[in-house]
Amino acid sequence: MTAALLVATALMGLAGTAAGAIAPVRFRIALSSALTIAACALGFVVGAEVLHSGHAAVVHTTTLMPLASFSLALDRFGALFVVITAVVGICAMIFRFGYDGQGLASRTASSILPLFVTSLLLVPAASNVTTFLFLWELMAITSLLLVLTDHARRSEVQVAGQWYAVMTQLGAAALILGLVLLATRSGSQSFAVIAVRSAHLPAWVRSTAFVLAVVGFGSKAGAVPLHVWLPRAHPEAPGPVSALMSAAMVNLGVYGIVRVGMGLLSGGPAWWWLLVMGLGALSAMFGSLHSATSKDLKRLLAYSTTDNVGLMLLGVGASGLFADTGHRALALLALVAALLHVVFHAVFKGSLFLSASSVHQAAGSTDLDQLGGLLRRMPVSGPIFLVGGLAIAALPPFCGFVSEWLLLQSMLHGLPSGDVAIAVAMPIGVGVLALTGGLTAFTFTKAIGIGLLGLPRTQDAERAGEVGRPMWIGAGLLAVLCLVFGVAPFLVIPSVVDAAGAVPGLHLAGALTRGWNVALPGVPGMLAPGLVAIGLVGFGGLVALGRHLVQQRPVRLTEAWGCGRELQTARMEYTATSFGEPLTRVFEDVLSPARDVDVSHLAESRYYTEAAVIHTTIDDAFERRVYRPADRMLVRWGAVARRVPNGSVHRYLAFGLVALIVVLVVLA
Amino acid sequence: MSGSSYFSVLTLAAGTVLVCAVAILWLASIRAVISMVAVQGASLGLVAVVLGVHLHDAGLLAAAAVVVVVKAVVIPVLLGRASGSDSGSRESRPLVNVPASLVASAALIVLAFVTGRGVAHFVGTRAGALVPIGIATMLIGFFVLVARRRPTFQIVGLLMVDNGIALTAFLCTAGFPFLIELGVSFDVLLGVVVLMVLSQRLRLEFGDVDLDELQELHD
Amino acid sequence: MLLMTILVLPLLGGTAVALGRGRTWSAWAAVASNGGALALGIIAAVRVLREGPLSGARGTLRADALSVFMVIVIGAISLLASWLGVRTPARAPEDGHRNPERSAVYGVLVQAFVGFMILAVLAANVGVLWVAVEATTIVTAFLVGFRRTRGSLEASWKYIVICSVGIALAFLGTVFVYLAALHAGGHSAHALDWTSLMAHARHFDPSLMRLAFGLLVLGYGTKVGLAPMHTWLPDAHSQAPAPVSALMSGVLLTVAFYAILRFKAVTDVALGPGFARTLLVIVGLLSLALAASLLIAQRDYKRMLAYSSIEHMGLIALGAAAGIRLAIAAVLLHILGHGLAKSVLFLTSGEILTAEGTSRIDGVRSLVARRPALGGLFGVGLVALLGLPPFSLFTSELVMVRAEFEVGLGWAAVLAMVAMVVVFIAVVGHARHMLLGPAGPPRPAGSSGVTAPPPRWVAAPLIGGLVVCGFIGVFAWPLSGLLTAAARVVAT
Amino acid sequence: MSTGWSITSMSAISLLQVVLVIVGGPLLLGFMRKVRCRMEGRVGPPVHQPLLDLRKMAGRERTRPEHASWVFPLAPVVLVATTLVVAAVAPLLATDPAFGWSADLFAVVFLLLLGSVSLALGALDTGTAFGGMGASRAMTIGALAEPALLVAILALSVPAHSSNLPTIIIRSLAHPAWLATPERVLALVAFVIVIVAESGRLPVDNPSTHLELTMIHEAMMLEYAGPDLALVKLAESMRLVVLFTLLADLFVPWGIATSPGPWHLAVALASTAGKLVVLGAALAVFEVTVAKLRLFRVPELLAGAFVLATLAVLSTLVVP
Repeated sequence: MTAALLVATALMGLAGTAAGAIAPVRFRIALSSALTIAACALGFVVGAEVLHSGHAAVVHTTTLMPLASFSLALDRFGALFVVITAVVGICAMIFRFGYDGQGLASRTASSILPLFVTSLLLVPAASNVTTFLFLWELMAITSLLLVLTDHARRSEVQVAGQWYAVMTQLGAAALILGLVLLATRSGSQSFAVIAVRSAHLPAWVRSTAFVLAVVGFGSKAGAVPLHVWLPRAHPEAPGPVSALMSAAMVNLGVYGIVRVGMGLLSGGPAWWWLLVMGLGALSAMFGSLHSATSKDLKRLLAYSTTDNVGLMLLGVGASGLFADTGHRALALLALVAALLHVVFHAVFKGSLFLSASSVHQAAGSTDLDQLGGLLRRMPVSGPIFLVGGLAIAALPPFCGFVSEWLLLQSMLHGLPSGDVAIAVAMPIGVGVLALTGGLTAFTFTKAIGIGLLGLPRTQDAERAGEVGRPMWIGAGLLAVLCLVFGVAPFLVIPSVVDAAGAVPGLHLAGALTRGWNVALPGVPGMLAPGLVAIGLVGFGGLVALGRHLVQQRPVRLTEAWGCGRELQTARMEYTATSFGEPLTRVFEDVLSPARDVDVSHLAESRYYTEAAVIHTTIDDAFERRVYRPADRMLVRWGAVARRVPNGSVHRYLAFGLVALIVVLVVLA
Repeated sequence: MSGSSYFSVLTLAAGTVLVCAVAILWLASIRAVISMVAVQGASLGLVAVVLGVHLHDAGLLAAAAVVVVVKAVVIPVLLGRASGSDSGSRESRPLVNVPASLVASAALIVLAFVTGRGVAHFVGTRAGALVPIGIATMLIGFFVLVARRRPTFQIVGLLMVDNGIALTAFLCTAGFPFLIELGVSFDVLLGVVVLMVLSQRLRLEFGDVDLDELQELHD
Repeated sequence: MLLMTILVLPLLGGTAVALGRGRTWSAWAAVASNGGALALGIIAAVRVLREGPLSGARGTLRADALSVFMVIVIGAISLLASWLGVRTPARAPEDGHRNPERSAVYGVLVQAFVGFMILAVLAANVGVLWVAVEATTIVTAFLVGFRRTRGSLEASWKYIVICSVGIALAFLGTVFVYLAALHAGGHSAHALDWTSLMAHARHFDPSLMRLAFGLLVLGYGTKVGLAPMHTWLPDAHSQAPAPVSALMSGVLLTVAFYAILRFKAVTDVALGPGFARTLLVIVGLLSLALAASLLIAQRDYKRMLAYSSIEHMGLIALGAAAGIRLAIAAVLLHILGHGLAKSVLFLTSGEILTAEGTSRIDGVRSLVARRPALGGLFGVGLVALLGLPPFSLFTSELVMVRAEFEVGLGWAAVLAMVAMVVVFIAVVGHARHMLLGPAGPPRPAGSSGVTAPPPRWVAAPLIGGLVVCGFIGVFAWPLSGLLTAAARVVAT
Repeated sequence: MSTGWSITSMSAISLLQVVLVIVGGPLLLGFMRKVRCRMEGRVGPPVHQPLLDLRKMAGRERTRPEHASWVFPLAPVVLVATTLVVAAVAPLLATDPAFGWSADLFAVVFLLLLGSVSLALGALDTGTAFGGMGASRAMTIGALAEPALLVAILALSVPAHSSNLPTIIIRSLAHPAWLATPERVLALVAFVIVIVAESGRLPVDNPSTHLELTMIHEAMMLEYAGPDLALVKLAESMRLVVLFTLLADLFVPWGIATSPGPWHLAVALASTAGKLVVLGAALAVFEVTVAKLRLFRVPELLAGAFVLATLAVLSTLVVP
């Protein structure tokens, strides 16, 4: 039954592709989106059913994949990811009905988008190496093509596409090597068989495979230092695509690390997981710092994706570390926290990216310094972004709060275990979590405050209006989920526990929810997000009522006072750059910002300044220190190599003569 | 033919092939080189004839006839005609000058004798002992290809490689089945013809060229 | 009879061209004859799978699964190339208008080229194989120089000199194999038949076989485009008319590799698998390293495609080095996939060259926006060539890596992967400049003539080629039986 | 949870705590101002002056900058509400107020952060340069204070195996020896620094300044008037009380009511008042003696707090 539905999901997605390719222009978007939504809905049903029943959906055929076989087996763990993708996919596709920007309406994009969604849906179901890599690479190439959709209008898109292509191929190469090594050493391509036999493999094989998998999946997840493509590609992709990439695709990187590290290899030594935690910590700090200092809305969101992936990896690493030291319940707790963060991240990042695209469409820019005052002009999309921003900043009563709390709890409870690695790793983990938490609050205060509040900074922003209904419905659904999951996390936590329980060797004695509340088994006290929400609304209502009662005169609209400025204009407003300036200064050594000051003088005297413009640009340190030098080395090598074949037939023949002499000398 | 006279004739013929090769390396005038090619082809034919007579192999005799016709007559004539207009021209500035070329050819001959010993030993016949001569001719031909600039010299170098290999083949295996031998000779002939046509075309379109001026195509 | 027909059909097409003096209908007749060869190849494949090897022309021709597979590859790609070639002669720059005589020469040569390639793979005898491969050199030399520009003459000269030397070395190798076969008791008339070679290979002298195989790899490797004798390849491929480049890159290289594959089987029986493996790994890695290095700073898109061929030949050599059945099946799939993708790319690049008037990478900009059909085809072709799904090169590369790991060549696979990543980086960089960007104002009128999109009948076979390439990458059924059967012929 | 608490008594405690915080906050501020004035040799306004100020402000007209959205008027409400939620559920007077089981230290931190964010958003909504400046600085300091705070909490939670506030307090009452452990002392210092920073006191921020370029908190409330301003000011003082009380209860828990009954509560009320007076006086004295730090020295202070808190965590592991 579920197997048939899984096949139907794939076929529906392919039908969407076909529709995008051949349907007449008038129906193209509607038809391909509708079919994609149907595919997502089917995927949702399969995933939910598998999560509920625990029976894997298995499809196996040798008709596909020459010289190998095509095989899907969706277990509970994978099903969670399918469900996430399905939800994000549905919302993104609804959004797309109203979205007309960035060339997403073209025939190419319309046919590739359903294929991308389908591959996203199927990757977690793949159950042999060839199938997995096929779907994985299909996902990579389709997403690459979608990133490039708008190449004709903006050159940044090309650059972004190139970075993405290269980084994803680096990752894919590592992944291919790692998985193939594992498969050949275990004598089977099937994940199930590998999982059984991998325990008997030599340690170096296991470790090599794991490290390669971490590199491969890490690059897809956008973990530092493999993240460089992400802050370029995610912003340049059309809205629904960037939402899918940030909210669904990066998840699969986390999926892969867990699948390989805990599933296929059934866990490993502490250093594996310290590596994962290290990557996570680095990603979280680096990502949150850059997102705090970015001034482009979508770039900010992209860096924040790196940040959140870092948190997920912290959880995953902690889980592996606990499992290695025999703390299975804690391991499950940490994994649940990580997976819950995956779910919630999908929800809030999806709504943020979609509503950021709404902003883009309405105000013509995503540069925060070109926006402002949009909350009043976009009465629905504005609040959607606001909700997403509060959720990602882990503020109650929204969902990010719950997963961060669980993550903190898992680290807190791991501390007394007496293991040195844990004792060192956990406080650092908490510190990182806390720092990124604070920075995220900073970031989204900036994003909301500069982008949506205050005065519009440009005429385009001034004229912005609410976007079409499908767009805010798509983004709004996710925003509603932010609130629902934040108030009633018991709706998702049991499913996430089930999903995490599918990873071998982890189990939890007792449930993680008690009524509406989140509680750890055997630990007093719990988190009552519902209660917090009620308290906030109740007290807030009372306060507002009280304010109304003591002062019933209507609110007077005034010119802002601003310590006595006569006229408030947008030019006086704080910009995103200035908002981030204190932080940039604090972390100057890490960010090493470049400042350019352009001063133009009055014609009459150069002692009087006409205008001064300060540009602050912050490069990615890894890009500058690692990737660009590597690229330069490659180019230099290419230039050297180019000189060897100089076009002379004599030289070419001399190569042959030398080769012949070598053959004669060595072989005769 | 008695055993010893058979062998001395064979040695003489094979030796002539090699000597022609060295001579080609020495000479600069294209006309002289073409006549050396003819001599070399004839010697090669002689090797085949001697072997054919010795082994009573009619196929080998027929092959010998083909070789003589193609390599000693047709190709030199064609070469001569093709380079008629510049038959007086010389390889004036070889990439490797004549003394160095001769030293190199000595080294190549030594190399051939060292590396060919195994094959010669394996063949086991007295003719087989001459296999290194064939390999040496081939190597020198290859060297001509590398070291000489004129188009005609490259054609000649190619022919020498071919003659060396053919000599080796005769000495090792008493030749291939006749049909294949025919095909091989025909291919060689065609190849040379194509090269000559090309060199003519080059001359027509771009005037008198040295091959190392052809460096327009590179990365 | 069937084999004879397959062999003769393209030549009939050539005759038609000659009789029709290169008129359009005769060019289409040649296309049809190549299509017929493909169809008959498929029929032969079905029969071979059902009845075992076929033979024809009194034992001169012999077709086992490997041969018919190669016939199918040749048929498919010659169909594509001759289809697009229908209007090639008219495009020779110095003519301007259709020159019937030259059209006829062109058509006849192409058909002869195809015929010799079919002869090479159907030949029962090693000597005939050699003659056929050498003949392709001669025939294509004219085709490479067909445009009569300085560049094309230069390329053609290099091509014929280097390949003739190389193929001569292969002949020396063949002589040594013959010598070994005679000493092992083969009868001189049939000692060079594949069947006889395989049967007696166990008794071949090992040291002689080592030398012979070394020379064969060096010699046939020249035609394959394996380092260090690959040097003719970029020049010839970039100068030949597009359909000829497509044929050369798509099949000629792999027909030569077919010879290496056959001799490898013989060598493996005589020496065990280690020797041939070592040799092929060396040349394979060398070719990969070279292609990767020279692609980085490449400035000409046709040369870029040519170096990519060298890269793929290196991959194939590595796959063949692994040698197990899985690996050989993957190698064969790769041969077909690469042939399709590369010929489509060369044909498309020919169209681009005609439209843009330059083959320099920096002379072509914003192709997707300005010429969606050409840009799209080129882009999708590159995606296929870079080994991304759903195209079959992905599957075959993956399987080759698997096989390499299985026989302990994992280290080579790792190095190959590094080279492939470099190639990817380089090609993506070049492709980005060519394909992406704004349409901008139309170019000044002087730069090139044609601006109209290619007609449907030109685009259709190109799209078809890519679709087939994708199809065989996803679906197993039409090919996997043939692939395994063919792999069984040369793999232990 | 210990038994013997009835729903009514728990609710009563919560209510009492809320009232204490609402009334105590302004009084604490007034007291501190008095102490400062005395030390500076001035008489100063009466202790209940802040309450009078609030009443006066409540009677004024509400204004709103014309460009502002609904975020501007909502911000003070959220700010106060978050503080009230904390006041209601946190064990300030007794270990078991209503819903005390939900009083998680991490949750408290995130709730207070919500309040800070909403105030910052309200400030940004005005569109003035000062609003942006204040919000930027406050959020920078908040972002840097958070790691120190959370790690300090971790240090306190580890021995108790829980981050639940009542549990921590009850367990430390049961093990008085914990209180003098090095990690407590270290965590205490970190806590104090963070509280000073978060509540905008010297040396991080000067609550009485209106010197344009040094303002942080004051800059954010520039545009508020009337009852809105009253709410913001009230919330500020309430947060100070809540934080002080929590600090006192976590580090010196004696006096907190562990069982129901008016007597216990009376003792708790008195002891809490005493602790607040001591803390308030100490802070006031401290404020008189130090000068405000440059803004860009503040991170150093907070980094120091973070290091102390980390040391605290590590020492929980070293000292069993």
